[in-house]
Amino acid sequence: MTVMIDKKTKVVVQGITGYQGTYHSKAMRDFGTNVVAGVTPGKAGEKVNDIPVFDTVADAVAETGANTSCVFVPAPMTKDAVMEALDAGIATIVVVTEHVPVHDAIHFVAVARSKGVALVGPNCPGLAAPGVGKVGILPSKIFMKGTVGVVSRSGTLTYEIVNAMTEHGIGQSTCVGIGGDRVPGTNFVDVLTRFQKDKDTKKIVLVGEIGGTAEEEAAEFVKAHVTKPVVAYIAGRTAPPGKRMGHAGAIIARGRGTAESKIKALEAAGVKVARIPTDVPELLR
Amino acid sequence: MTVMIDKKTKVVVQGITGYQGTYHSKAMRDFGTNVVAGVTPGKAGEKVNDIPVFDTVADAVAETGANTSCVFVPAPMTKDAVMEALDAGIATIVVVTEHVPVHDAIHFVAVARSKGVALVGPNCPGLAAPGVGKVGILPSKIFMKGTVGVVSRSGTLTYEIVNAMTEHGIGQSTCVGIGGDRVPGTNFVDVLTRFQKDKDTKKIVLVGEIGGTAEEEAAEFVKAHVTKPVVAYIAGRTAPPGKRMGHAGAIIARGRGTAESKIKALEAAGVKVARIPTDVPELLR
Amino acid sequence: MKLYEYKAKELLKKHGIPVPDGFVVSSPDGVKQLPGPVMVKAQVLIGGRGKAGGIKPANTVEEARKAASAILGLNIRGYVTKQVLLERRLEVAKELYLGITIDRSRRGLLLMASASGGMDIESVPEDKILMLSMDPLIGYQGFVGRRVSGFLKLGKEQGAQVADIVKRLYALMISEDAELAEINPLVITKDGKVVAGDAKVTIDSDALFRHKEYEGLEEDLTPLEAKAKELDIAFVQLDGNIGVIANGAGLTMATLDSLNMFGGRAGVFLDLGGTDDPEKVKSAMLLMEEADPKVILLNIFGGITKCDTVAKGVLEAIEMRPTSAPIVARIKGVNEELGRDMLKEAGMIPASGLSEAAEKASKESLR
Amino acid sequence: MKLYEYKAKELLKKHGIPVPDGFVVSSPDGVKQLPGPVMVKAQVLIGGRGKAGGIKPANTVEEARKAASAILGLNIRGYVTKQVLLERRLEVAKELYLGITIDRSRRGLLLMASASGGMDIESVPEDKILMLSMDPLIGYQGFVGRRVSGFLKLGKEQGAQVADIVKRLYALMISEDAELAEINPLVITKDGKVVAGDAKVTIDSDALFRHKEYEGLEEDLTPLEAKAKELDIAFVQLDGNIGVIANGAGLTMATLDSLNMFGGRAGVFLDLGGTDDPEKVKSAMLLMEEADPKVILLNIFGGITKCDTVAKGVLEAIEMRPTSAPIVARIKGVNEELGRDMLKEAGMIPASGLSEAAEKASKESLR
Repeated sequence: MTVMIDKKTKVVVQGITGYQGTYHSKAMRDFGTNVVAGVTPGKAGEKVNDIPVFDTVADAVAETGANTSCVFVPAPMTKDAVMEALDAGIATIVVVTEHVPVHDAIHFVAVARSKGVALVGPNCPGLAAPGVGKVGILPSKIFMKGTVGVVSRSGTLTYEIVNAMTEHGIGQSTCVGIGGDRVPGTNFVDVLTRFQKDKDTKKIVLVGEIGGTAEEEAAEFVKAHVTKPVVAYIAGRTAPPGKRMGHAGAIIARGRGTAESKIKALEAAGVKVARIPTDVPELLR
Repeated sequence: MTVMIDKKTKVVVQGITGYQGTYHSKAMRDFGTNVVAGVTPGKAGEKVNDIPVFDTVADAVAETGANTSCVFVPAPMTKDAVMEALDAGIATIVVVTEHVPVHDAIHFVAVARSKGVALVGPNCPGLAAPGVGKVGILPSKIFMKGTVGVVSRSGTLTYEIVNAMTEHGIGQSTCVGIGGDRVPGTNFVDVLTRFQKDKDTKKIVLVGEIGGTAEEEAAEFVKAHVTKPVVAYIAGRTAPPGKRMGHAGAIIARGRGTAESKIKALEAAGVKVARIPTDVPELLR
Repeated sequence: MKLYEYKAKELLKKHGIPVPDGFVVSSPDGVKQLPGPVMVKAQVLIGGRGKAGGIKPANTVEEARKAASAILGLNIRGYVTKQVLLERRLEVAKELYLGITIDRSRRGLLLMASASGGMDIESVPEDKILMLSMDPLIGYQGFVGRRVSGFLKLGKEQGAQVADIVKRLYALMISEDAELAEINPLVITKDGKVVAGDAKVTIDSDALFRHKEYEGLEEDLTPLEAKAKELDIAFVQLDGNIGVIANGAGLTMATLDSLNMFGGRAGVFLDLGGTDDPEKVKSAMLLMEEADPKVILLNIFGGITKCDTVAKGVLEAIEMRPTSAPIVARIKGVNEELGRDMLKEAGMIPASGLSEAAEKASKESLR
Repeated sequence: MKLYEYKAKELLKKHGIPVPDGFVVSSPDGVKQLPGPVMVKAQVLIGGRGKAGGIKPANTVEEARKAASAILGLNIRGYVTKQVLLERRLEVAKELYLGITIDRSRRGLLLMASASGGMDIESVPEDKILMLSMDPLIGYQGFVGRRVSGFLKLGKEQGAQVADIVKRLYALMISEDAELAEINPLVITKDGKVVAGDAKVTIDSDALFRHKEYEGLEEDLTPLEAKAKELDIAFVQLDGNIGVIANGAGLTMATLDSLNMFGGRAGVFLDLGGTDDPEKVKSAMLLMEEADPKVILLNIFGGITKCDTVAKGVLEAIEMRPTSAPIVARIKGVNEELGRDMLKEAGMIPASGLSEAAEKASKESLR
């Protein structure tokens, strides 16, 4: 079993005729993903990597039965694209696009959640399940089939850690890069819930960073609901404190949000926390 | 078992200090309903029929555990009131208020549905389960405990039919007046779904009227999913055709919406259709 | 509240949707100058103006005055034309249909579009009409416009114009509290512009409290209709001879159905809405007596008011404006017997059930 | 993008939130006339202006010019004051706090209010601050304002004013694409008016494409910061001596953490974002050489680009602007060995893993 992706996943790539869309639709397919359609308004009838292109997601769904979307369209059009996918009944949406206006994200994340649609991102590398497929831009070659579920707020740092795991012979069940934006469609708790249920995930790696309180909330959730071993790494232990956002940030944070606070919370929940990324494989043994 | 109301129902009356709120909060309680709170902004600390009044629904929920709201506030404030109830985590909302702007209704009905909240109305008499309680303005004395579920788009016509049933010794499990507005929070199909599941409902009465296609949709649903006997009455068999709304109405209707179309659809689904309301009790035998 | 074409087009224009240049006059003298060749169009709230002679072309001020003169005062299916719209004539290349209305089934808005616009839209087969149910939580997004222009098989330029019009029409629906906004035909002109040829907009009368700008807008009502409207009573003129007063649309229609069973036919009906407010019942009785039916049937299912109080109101109304018509009265609710006795004593024909009341009223009407 | 106080107040005013009368000048001569007794306030994007002497009262034009003259040019925690806001002095009866920001945990907006506004808001206990998570599907509704004014225990009149301000601040957040809108203090004046005493507004820089009105708004940036911003590279000045270039915030921070493990300290870091675009790597190298660190550590985890292409860019940068600093380079991805060999050949110190790279760079920096 895998998380958010399985052998029934049929991917439509929104923005397939762009550079990223073209490159990654092929990379996804090469990783074993069933990429059935692309969408670019005005380009219906064309083909990209032999994948048929449609004008609208509704057309793509009607013709190919696509149930998962990977969104590569530029930030100003991302809200439109995500809403189009939601309207067309897509069940899982991965939004790779970065620099999406936060109010757009708030809106489409709320609608996705209200419909029970799994939305990952925006500004995320997506998800990969070795041996099953991937939706997004995670580099294929770092993965190895296994039983560790990886969830990360970070992009390249995820690659670093997955790569280190693979080099040490520790494979992954599913890796979910939830992205570092302030309003993530899927957060740590959402993925931890799925990993806890997933029979093929035996251990969990959580990669966080300073800022916000998502890791503290994840720690609470682990304490209450997760029985599988969890290893974490929190980036930014030695980073300088960022410039503050008015008083509001301080009012919300109340001392949370720092690496110390996150590490303390995770350790209190029984999570082993690595000092540097390359310690993760060792802690998984 | 009953539908949308049970012994755990705790009602907060929004607009309790108005004429209707004051009258019906007492009538509900006299019918056996657990009315725990009222809300009128600026009147916190007062009491109406010994029921404590709060400024906000959030306060009422925090203090009394209210889980159901009955909304009597004037139409211009109804959207605000319903949203407040939704925000406060109320699970069932009955909106009695009539003349609610249709775009307001569209908005709050959509939000309620997205949250899985049962919203009945607007412009509805509410629901009553003899022996359990009522939420709304249905006249108490027409009811009698029994096993027939009644669902109706009409107000006083519902009373007429329930009254006729009771006079003939046929009692009701739950009666849901869904209201005649164009955008109902709960429609025939929603209630039929519940009646079909409800163990204490043995037969179903459906009261419809001309206009729209809700009865045709109900007929389709009955055909596909309802195994219990259904008796219907459709008001307006002899009513004149209404003035048309541009071409749009005709495009949507395409011949549906008339009494003939509705009766035909219902009969095709195995529903017995009464010619006049007073025939309903006989058809239930 | 239905808006006249010229008013609807003012709204379109306000929301940035192209409409032909034009102006409205209520007298031929109002025509001073034309924006080019025009159509002179009767402003009435009913379809079929063209066939009734309510639309005429004109090329000069003189022709326009002549046309206006012919159309002003014209009775079109019962509606007298009081104003005409003079509007620059469009060079029509293609007529589309575009409309947004309330989607009862999906509880949102329904967008409709067709490449076969114009007068025959109602008979266009279903597969030639795009019907998009718009999710209220999603609202208008660019993809909606793209789906419309894609369905209409428009080129890039007209496609973009139509998508923009869809966006604006949606904004109009929401911000003006419209329950219908329809452009038929939506004209593609010979020079490639997309322009609203005709427009129907209906404003939700329940939302008028937040649209003071519509206050005092003229409506075509008979004196009785106007009075009923003021009292918030639904008034409908039919062709029988029994005047029906009931409370609630469903109950009113059920009363008509029951009359029909016994051979009676309603001539006018007044629906008080869900209320049994004695004052409103009284007003309805007074109004009904003005309509002068052969028989009056009063069918009130009382909720929270006492029947004797309602009966008292009825008696007061009869006292104020005596009527020769027999009155069959059925009032259901608290203190039922008391109310019935009061009415009986005043010479009315009481009934306890709906069937009984319908039967008695029908019998009286056929006398 | 943070806005200066005067700009933030312009926005509040645009949305109908009361602000004191005032104007902004960049020279004492700009002061011609006062709207009454004023406060002269330094316009800098940093807190603690008052304590730094950046806020002074004035009653006459002469006093105001004197104050402006003292404040203009003032260096407040590293920021030089270029403009002052002269603003009518408020007669303060009470100071409230009101703010809306992004609610990461609940994925919507968070509304905060307190009756204990002013400079010490951060130390106000949690139960004295109302924190309302606003459901995006519900948005602002009247009950939100009522909950705020109820929590603040305001009377009817001020309660209504505050509720209205909450409504308008919410509208500002949405329509201006703000990620923070904060009024602290929100002043209740002695004559019962509610006025924004100070305001902080931050515009979401990702939304600037639809807010052309903010184009060219001045920002306080060092030349290197400005260049980095133009290249869409995150630039942060620290106090160590190793210059770090990495791609992705997490990886950059992990690189700092790893350096720290081996005793190294970063002096400046450049984060390219999630990309390994060779052009961007090259630009970052050029920028880094301008910052002149003792050691440069390049840590790129490649996604879709080839390592040799990235290495080529690095070599070009060094050729364009030679540096004496040792360069530790770790590039991970396709054609890894090829890239490593190219860099090694050019005299750089290659590393294959993050730890190895961090260890080598730290060692060089401590030499």
